[in-house]
Amino acid sequence: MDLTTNHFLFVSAALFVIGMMGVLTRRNILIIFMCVEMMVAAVGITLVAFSHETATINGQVFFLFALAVAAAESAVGLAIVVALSRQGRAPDVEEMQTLKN
Amino acid sequence: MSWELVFFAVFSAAMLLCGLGVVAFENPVHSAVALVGSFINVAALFVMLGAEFLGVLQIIVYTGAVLVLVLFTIMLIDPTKLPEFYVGAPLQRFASVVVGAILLAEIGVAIITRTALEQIGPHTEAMVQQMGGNVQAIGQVMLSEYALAFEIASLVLTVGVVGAVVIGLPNRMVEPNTVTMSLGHTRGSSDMLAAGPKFESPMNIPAERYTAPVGERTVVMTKDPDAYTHPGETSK
Amino acid sequence: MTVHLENPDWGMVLPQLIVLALAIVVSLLDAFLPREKHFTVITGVSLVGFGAAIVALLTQKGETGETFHGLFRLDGLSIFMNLVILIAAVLTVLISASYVEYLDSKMGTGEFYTLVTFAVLGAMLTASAGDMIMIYVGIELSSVATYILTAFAKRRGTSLEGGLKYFMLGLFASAILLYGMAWIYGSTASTGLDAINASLTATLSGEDANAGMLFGLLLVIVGLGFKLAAVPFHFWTPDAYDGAPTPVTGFMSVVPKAAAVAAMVRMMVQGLDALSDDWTIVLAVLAFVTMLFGNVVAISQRDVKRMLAYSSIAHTGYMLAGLAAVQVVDGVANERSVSSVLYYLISYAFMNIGAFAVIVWVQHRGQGTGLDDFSGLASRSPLPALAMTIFLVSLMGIPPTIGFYGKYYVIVALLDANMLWLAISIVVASAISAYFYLRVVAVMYFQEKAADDTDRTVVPSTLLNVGILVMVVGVLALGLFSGPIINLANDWTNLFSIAASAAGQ
Amino acid sequence: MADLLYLIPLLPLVAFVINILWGRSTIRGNAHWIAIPAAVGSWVLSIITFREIYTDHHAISQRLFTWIPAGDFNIVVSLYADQLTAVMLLVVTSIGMLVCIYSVGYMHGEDGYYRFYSYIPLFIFSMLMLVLADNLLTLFIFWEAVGLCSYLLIGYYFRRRSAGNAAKKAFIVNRVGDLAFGIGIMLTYWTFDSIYFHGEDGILEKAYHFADYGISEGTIMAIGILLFIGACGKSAQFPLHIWLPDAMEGPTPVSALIHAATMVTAGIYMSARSYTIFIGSENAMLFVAVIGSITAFMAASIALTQHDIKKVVAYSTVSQLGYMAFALGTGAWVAAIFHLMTHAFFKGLLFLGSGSVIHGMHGEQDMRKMGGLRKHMPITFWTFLIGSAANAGIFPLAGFWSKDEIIVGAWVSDSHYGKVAAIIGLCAAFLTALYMFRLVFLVFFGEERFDSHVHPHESGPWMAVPLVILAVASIFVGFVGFPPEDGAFHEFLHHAFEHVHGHEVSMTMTYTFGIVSTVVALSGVAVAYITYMRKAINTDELAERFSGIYNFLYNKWYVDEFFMAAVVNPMKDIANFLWKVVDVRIIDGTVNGVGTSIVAISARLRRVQTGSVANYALEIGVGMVVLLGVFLVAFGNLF
Repeated sequence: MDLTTNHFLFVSAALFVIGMMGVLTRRNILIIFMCVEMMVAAVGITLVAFSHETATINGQVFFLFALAVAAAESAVGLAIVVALSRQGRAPDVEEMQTLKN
Repeated sequence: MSWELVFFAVFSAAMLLCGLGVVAFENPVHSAVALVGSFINVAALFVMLGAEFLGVLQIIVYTGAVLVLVLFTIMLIDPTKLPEFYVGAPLQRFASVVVGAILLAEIGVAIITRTALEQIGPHTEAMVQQMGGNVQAIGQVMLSEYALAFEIASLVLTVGVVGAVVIGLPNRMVEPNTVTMSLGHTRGSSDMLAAGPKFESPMNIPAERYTAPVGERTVVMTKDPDAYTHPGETSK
Repeated sequence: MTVHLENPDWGMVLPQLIVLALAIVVSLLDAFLPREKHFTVITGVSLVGFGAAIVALLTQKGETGETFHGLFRLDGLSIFMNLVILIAAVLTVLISASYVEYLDSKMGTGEFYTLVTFAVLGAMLTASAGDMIMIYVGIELSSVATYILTAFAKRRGTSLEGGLKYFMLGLFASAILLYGMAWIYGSTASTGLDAINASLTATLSGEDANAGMLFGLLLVIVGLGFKLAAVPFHFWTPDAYDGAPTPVTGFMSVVPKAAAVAAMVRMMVQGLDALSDDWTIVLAVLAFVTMLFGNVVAISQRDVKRMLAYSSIAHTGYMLAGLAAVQVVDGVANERSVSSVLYYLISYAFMNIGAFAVIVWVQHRGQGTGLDDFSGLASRSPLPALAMTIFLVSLMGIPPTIGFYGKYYVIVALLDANMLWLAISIVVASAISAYFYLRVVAVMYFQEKAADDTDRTVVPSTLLNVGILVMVVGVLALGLFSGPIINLANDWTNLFSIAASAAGQ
Repeated sequence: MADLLYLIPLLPLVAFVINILWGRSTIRGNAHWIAIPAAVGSWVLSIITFREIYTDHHAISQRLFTWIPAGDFNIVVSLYADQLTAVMLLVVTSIGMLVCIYSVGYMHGEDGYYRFYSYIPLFIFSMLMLVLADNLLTLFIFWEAVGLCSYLLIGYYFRRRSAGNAAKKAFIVNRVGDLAFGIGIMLTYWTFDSIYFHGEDGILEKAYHFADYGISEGTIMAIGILLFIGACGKSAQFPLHIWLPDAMEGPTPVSALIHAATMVTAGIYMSARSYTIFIGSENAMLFVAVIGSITAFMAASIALTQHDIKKVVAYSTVSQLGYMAFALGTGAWVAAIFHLMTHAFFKGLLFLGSGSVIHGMHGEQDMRKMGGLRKHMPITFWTFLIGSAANAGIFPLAGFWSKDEIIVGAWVSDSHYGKVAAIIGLCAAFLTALYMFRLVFLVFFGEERFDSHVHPHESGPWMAVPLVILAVASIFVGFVGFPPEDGAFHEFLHHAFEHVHGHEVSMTMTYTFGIVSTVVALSGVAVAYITYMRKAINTDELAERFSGIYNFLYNKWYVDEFFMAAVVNPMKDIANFLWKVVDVRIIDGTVNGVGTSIVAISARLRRVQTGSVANYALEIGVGMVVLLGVFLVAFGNLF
């Protein structure tokens, strides 16, 4: 059995789903950020695998940009957590339920 | 069974296990460390796929910068205020697992039935070697073909910084003698909630309003105690 | 191996450059100008900057071309989209100036406009994108700025909460979008939209799409559907709209949505038109669900701002319906479909920002956003009540307002595409929507307010009044003079000509 | 000038917008300072336009914008002014301007003064757009708009119950006509594939050569009759005239402008505008002529018995509109428009004059309580006398020329009915002179029958000046039609009716009819003099002896009662049935059921929005998974 692109794609899918389940089940905002980063990394594996398969470099460049954007987003997310803690509130998604219906 | 496959199996198993750890660990610090482990293995997979530069970057950017930032933030938070482990409803957890499984199956179907495109691009391994390696190849493409996207990515980072400043810094705009004004943003709109706020405001200020001349920049306050979530700035 | 560094055609990106310069100037002014001059100077500079960008844009009318190695495109679609976005930006500046300065915990004017300008820039770049990477980066630039704007009144708990929800779900959806794009890249070995199209056409050559392509397509629809607020990916919308400062709500109901529509058109019509048999049905189904859900749930809302949030979901449905009417056959698309969506966007910009502007006006009088705060408005201040009535009637889609023409063109496009069922459901959805729009009108005109709860003029709102007037005129006049606008929108078809001419060379 | 055509309607529109927006709050009593300059401006521009068309002999058209550019059915909004339009422009703006000026005095101090001066410019705008329209659809839209203005202005004193009822009646009766008109427009589009009047593919050309396009004469007849029924509603032709006398509930200047000079002539204008359709079908022409002559005679006979001064003038208007209609029906197109123009001036004068009388009498409208006003209000008396003489067709005033021409035109027309119509016209002319001078003698001569506390007074300059101007116009405006059949007016207007082949009228015939109608008119005056000045005939006794006829006339030929019995009551019964059984039980039940269930669904569905981010993410995930599953299975080549 040879190592094919599909192996990488499966692994990437598994990591993506694990990350997604983290987003769906955890309460801690920070953990949710981490899980989203994990999803992005999973997409990275897919991109790089396709890049390898098709012998084009665009996929790697794409992931580079995704990385940069994710870094910017994490800065914003952490700032939100800090702002919450300044108000004496926990970084808990379940507490954020005043806006509803 | 080639060595490649063995390495692949080891790296991906470690990666997935660490990923599960991120989701499963109760202590956020443990989760963060597990994420580091997961990302290192992701980087290894990148290297296996011939993307050395991205492998390095993954470690530097994520494990080096972002995760340290995350850890800092975790440390900042009062540990007594860390939230419970999982979301409350068991149904939610159950449904999440089901959704995840179905999604995995769907992706699997897509992977199996897809048509692979074999080596159609210009950046074959030989070509990349000729250019001087992966880093050179990415650099050339990124700064010529994708120059505009590169610039925009820098703008995204700028906005991220501005946003972090705006949201993270204390309220530098507010002069000490100012009265905060809120405009009756309702908490949700259900009829039950319209009667009053769901959770108590830190300072139990009754709904009241004052008017003051605008020129002196002391403004009005109104009926919504929701505005006073930040004690210390609301008193005159 | 030589590096291809071409000198880009800077003239094509002139409007975007102006907006970028504006962002830099505003942030510098914020840093170095004395605090008390912020309001006048920064607002003035923003208006001038956006105005200059509009002028620069209008000089490009009718031109086509691409630069930056095909990353940036100038065609009818980009021109119209950029126009809508810039108009929405100007209207946002008009309605938010006094709000930001005086209300809702007093936000920082300079930072606010910096973020607005960046969000506008991101949307504009998305509209002009010729590459998936550009679409991703542009839409993220616009989104990140909008997340922050939503949480801008951070001392108000609901604002932070709305921002956080929007942000977290936005990250989730971005990951999905990225995954979809990765799959499209994997199926075509390219990220450029024209190249994707060429590759798909070559691979498929009449056969059905394979699961990999469909997978990417569907994930992209999910990701962009989130940004558009299409049901069932809309969940952030009501909460974020409700929590955000009201001018931001008006802004984010138009600009990021316009960016998402542009991305959708770029991805679907330009990039994936070989798969149009598949995605027209997906979009039609989403449109159907979206318009019905939005309108039905809006009925039970007691808060006008939140009601408008649900109504904006419904309007997403109408736009998607227009997009679903594209039937690309042999490279010739149903011309009216995208034109109708473009026209709908411009009408939506005027009427929706207008409705939020009246809410802002009411908030300037020390009132809230609930239905009760609007009761008796007509007897106290007849002109804002009249303006609100006009905006709501337009949102309902009743002639002679611009909203009617928007729906009319969408329905005509659908009839052209033999999608009678969707056209009928638009009519039914509009009928349902009358219920809650008219309730606001009824409350304004026929209910009396409790005597002790009188209005107070607490802050000056000249610019806001001007903005409302402009939008009322726009809502009433642009419908009657829809001819030139629809002609401009019809130029979108020249986006195909660039690829054709490139292939011919 | 061609570029400025749009300014003519725009000025009143601007005045309307300003007055309606700021009238109540800031402008209030100064509203006329907005309206009058706008009206004067339109008038000046109309004169310039008229001059240009007069010298260049060709129509002006100005394309404004494409209204709905959707596929084959694209409507271009453009203004079109030919000779016919130019005449109408002059009439509308002149009377409109004078009424604006007059109303400053008449409406002074009324509640909702600004409202009056908003609606009047709105009406002028709509009417101008109506005459400038180059297609049937635009015409129809503004046709409705003038109807709306009329409705608003009839109901101006909305606190008075009768005013509200009259407004409703006008609206409903007009609806009947509009229904036919609407069907006519659709049939026109269906037949000619166009709604534009002019041009190669326009209605006028196609209708004239209808046989070449394979259109049957029956279709042309149907279109013509439908359009004319629409005209009947607006122009108060029998039997749809019943709303016009009731419309006198509105302020008198409104009656002068809308219900005498301009709006009611819209039907005549529209028929003249689409004249080739009528030319194409003899039966349609006959229909028009019969209706017109019946109206002319009937209204004149009713006017004899009325006591309300405004009602008399109103029936006189109906009668004169009947003249115009049978002129159309007998092919005397130019004569109809000529009479339309002269009538606008002298009937405007009569209404404004009676308004002046009513104003001077503090709101009294019953002629039996007037008398001897000649001494108290000399200007009103003299101008009113001129107007009455013009209406009666006394040589050489305006009415004489146009009315004489209509009768001659009917006499020489091809249709057999023409001679009958001419004789009916002469009879009606006699009656006209009789009732007009009955009015004059009762109001201005004889003993003073009003109460002692009423002190009649002459109106102020705001009201007097328009009266004098209109009186002068009523004397001289007829001379544009001199010599008969060949005057400057005909020379000008026949360009608008290029497909009409006129009849040679010998000079002898012209003189004969001139003399005959003068004699008829004078005898009418004489009878009135004998009866009401000399009291040689006791009217009460006469009424008693011929009580059958008298009651028939006094009750307006029982047309209202007929409608009541034949249409309204059965409709009410049916409506009651529909309401109580079909509507309440079946439809309401269904609609309410749907409504409540939607509200219930809404209340359920909103609970999806739980407020929890985790739930939202899960819901998005479920949506994604379902979407993927369904479409991968449906479209993917998996199996």
